[in-house]
Amino acid sequence: MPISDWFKAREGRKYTTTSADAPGDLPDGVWVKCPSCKHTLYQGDLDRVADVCLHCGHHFDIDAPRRIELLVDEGTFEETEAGLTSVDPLRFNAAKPYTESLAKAKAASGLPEAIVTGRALVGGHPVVLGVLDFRFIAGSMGSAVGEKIARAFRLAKREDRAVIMVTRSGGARMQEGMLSLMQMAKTAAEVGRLASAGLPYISVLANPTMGGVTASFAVLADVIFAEPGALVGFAGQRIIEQTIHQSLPKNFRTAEYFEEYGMLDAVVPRGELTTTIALTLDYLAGAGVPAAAEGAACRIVSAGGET
Amino acid sequence: MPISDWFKAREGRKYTTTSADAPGDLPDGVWVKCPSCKHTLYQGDLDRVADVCLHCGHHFDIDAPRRIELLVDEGTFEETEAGLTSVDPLRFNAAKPYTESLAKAKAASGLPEAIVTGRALVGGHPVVLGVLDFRFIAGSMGSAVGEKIARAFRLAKREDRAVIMVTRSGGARMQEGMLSLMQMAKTAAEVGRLASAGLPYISVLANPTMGGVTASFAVLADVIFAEPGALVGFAGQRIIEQTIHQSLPKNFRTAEYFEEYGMLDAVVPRGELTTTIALTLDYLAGAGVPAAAEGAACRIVSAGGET
Amino acid sequence: MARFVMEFERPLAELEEKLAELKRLDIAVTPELADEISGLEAEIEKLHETLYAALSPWEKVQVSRHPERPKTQDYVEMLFDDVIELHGDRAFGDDEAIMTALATLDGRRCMVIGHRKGKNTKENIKRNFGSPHPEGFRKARRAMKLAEKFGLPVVTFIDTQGAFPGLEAEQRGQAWAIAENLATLASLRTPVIAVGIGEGGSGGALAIGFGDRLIMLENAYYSVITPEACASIIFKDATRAPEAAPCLAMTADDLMRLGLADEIIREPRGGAHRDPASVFASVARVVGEALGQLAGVPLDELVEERHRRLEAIGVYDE
Amino acid sequence: MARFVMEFERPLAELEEKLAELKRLDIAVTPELADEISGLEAEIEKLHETLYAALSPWEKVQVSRHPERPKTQDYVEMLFDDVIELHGDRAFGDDEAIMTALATLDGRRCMVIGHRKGKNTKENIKRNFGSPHPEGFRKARRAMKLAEKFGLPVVTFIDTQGAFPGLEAEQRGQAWAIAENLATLASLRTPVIAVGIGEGGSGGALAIGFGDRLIMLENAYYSVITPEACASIIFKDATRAPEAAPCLAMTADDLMRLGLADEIIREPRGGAHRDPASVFASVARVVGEALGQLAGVPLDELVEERHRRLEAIGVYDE
Ligand SMILES: [Zn+2]
Ligand SMILES: [Zn+2]
Repeated sequence: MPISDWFKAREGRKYTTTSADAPGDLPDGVWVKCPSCKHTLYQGDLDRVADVCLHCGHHFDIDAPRRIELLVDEGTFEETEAGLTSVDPLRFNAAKPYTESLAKAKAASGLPEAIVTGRALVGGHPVVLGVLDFRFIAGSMGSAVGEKIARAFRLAKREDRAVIMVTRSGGARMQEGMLSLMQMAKTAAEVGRLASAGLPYISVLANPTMGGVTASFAVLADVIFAEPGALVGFAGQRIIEQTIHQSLPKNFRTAEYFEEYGMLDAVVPRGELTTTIALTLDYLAGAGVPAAAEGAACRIVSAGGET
Repeated sequence: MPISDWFKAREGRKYTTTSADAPGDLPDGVWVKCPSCKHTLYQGDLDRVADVCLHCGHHFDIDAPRRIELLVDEGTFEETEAGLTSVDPLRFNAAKPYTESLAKAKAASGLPEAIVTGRALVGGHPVVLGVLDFRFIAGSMGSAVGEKIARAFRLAKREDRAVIMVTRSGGARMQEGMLSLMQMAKTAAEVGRLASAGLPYISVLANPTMGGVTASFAVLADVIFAEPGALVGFAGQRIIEQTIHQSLPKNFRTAEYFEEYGMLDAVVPRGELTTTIALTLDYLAGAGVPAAAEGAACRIVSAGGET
Repeated sequence: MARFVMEFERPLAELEEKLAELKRLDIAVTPELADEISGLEAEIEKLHETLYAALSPWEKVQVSRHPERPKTQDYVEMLFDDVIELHGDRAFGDDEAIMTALATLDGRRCMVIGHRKGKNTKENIKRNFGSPHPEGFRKARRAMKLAEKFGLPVVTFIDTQGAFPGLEAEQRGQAWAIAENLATLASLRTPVIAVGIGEGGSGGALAIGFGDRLIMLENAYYSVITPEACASIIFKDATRAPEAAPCLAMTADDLMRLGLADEIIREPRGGAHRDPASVFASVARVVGEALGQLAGVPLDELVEERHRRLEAIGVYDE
Repeated sequence: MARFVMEFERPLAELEEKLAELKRLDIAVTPELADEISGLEAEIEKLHETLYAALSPWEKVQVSRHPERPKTQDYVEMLFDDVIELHGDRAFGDDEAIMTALATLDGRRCMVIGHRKGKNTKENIKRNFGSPHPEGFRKARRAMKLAEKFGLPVVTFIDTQGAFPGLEAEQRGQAWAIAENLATLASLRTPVIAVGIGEGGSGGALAIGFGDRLIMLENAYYSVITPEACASIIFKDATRAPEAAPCLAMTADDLMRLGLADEIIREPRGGAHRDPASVFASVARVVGEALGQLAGVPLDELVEERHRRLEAIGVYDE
């Protein structure tokens, strides 16, 4: 389904409750339960507050179309490379054939691939936006995702646009083997080329951003934002535990943790994300500095005026 | 005394013993006692092994002229800016007038300033060499030292030479106040300009290299070597102890310590320093790569030959 | 909250206290008491005048360290709009002793970099009293490079006793981090305006503390070494700092005389903390003018001129 | 010292042991014994042939991990002259899991960067079994930038199970360090030749593992994920790695088939450790030729071509 259809379809969509103990006797509308504070929330309310729990601030995971809706100036999104999808170059078949995983992912997400890319305006700034969708094989990066990212960067370079990437991913897509691993190098190369052209790149690390996606284009942005509570990292949690034989700190590798350890520019609540990105673009896309005045002479100024 | 005179004077020089318990009944020649292993050494032997203790490897502190003698291709050193010396811009007089310190330093070292700079060949490579002399107000950097360093870098840039700096210093020279502090920025700027010209810069951190000298040109080199056991750092040892209220590890801030903590390229024994620098210059000054052959085709090579 | 009294203000504070005591007396005002009060008032006024008229270097150091003196974060909050604070060095940590932020002064988009002291003990512990570790300098450097890439002028606020002299700071390359910043600042292809707002302690100050302009608040100091450290070296006694201070040529006036500062912003009598609003207004105006002068200067020329500034620093004989 | 026996060699090792036992028997050789011996010898020879003739991917993984397999430091020592090892990232530490060195191959000045495993337990602990921390990747990056500045071609040796999956490694930005290297390598303005000599585990391998040429030893592997980790994800059972290995297209031959490798260097039967000298000679020759081909290519062209190589990677539908 092209993204434009999706937006139409969305208008009539209904969420079903995510847990069995949702109040059943309430009037029309649907309800969800916050996994963090266990409050029951009306979906209509969540829609108005960018899917953030009104009670505890928990950020619900959201899919690519919803993210786009929240980020871009209304009606400005034009999808690009919508027809680009994965194939099965290795005829991968361990436990489950890759083709089957792909078919399921397409059905579950209604998307042709794990990333949606397109032109848009954000706060009036022309951008190319890419958003990974976790429902599609855990937002993993194979050849198609890598190629769509590469093309997004090249498009931005061609059309003098900033790039915004919102990541939610388990990492490189195992089922395409080395072709997936090399997408890390390929996307990193494109970040470098955009940078050489002096165009801004902002990334948003959403929950979760892991492995080969973190370790390539996601963290190479000029400014990195992350959503509260988002899990971010390279190695898998279980592998780390097995390696170091100790339990990990409670907030290990959350967005807040990495802000403290200097890896991010800021953790930004979803409700402020769009305006923060738009403002950042105002800075990075050049705000038009007034022309130079005459040369300065040394002089002394007092708090009350010149002396 | 110009450095050339110094080399002449040196031929007739005699060292006196540094401790009272040197054997007095030995034949002609002078003896020194190793401060590390307490062995008594014949100065003639020390001369042949670059002033390194034959018994324990202790590196004796050496002055600028001796360092130059050890480093450059024989007879190639031409001093530059020999007439550039310090004045007393602040009329500094706390505890002791700066002018007095300067006069004493000149008398003690026989040098007009705390650094000797000049053109030379090292392993056949044209370089500009700068060597700080600790005897001159602890090798501290004031306006004159900063200016001589800046000119050394500019000379190298003009004449397409590499730069080698050998540092032994307590840091910025207090007695010239902010003028000294600003030499840090001034010398760092010159390192940057040499780098833009693609010319190599090698530094050698000798014992000790501290404060504003470490935190400016000394550690901005393309390749940083250090002598075994050399003390290197920014803050004074006593200030650190007072600040953190704990005693410091035994090898704290030695060359070996900073090699382990990733701050240096290598700790190089003095006896290997000249050849190591010459070889490094061979790499950095361009070794003449053969011209390109035809394009490669994919092919498979076996251990025994092509297949 | 009682006003913090600096050492040199103590005689004045004592008189003021005595006056307050007299005025609190719940008795009829006798002519003798009225005389005493007006005498005290006159004495206070006179002392006020002489005490603050020409502060000595050591007194200025005290003013520069006054706990209520406006700090980097106050300037950011009061002068700038649209602030986005940026965190971290992307390699080791986010040093809160340094603040980096995208910020807008009177419509001009800038990158602000400053030492950040705390306003109370708790904040000061978090921010290490404004003394950065290497990751703080590297955080600043990242901000510089970002500013350069996108043509944002850099405004720095200098206010530190110095780089932190600790074991881990040395281990992680305090000298290396400072040196990298010096080289970066010296050749940064965007305007750099440095403002001394309080303490300017040695290499830790310099690491974000020079550029195309150096603007000094009247009572800010900037020194190769703190007076205490200097005294402890030359007199073997840190308490003799008041004697060392005048030798170091570290006041704003000294820096003007030496040709190192471009402009001094006069403070209200007694120090910036007595009337922060007027200081904010002056800083906004002076920095704004400097930004205006430097905007549009071709970058090659800008950097060439900054190099010439540096080249010219130093007094020697040849 | 007994030769290390890989899992798949066990049947052969058992026969060889039995043969050795028979030969050790201190009795007169009866015709029956002689027959048994020659029968065993024939069996061994046959098994030898079939066993090593076409190693499965999982068997190759075992060969690539053989403790006696030549390592980065062996190649540096045996192939290169005038070696100057460079240490450290100039920010945090000197990670011994990465080796960086100025080194000369047949008169050509190069920068060598390689993962460095140990040759024994003690060395392996020091070098963390060749699994770098972020400071290791940053050390490599410093070497890349130095090479670029002075026009030295870069030769990398890939041999790691992967970036170290530890708490501190993550804390100090493992992903960030790897990503920086990828961007740096992709646009480095000097030739880059990557040689897969053993294990090529995921992002930790890639961080120094691509460039203008990718040369693979026959039994080296290079994979998006180790077969064990893959098996533990898809089968919930790491011991099923032998089943996962062939799915991942990770052998040198696979990489040639996928157009990712440029050249395969055949190893002696049984693996490089059986005759290191011949492998050193081949690697020297192939790397030397690649250096020759790339030397003198204008840098714009070189980087453009490297970008084209990367752009071309991937199979998809549109
Ligand atoms: Zn909640
Ligand atoms: Zn000794």
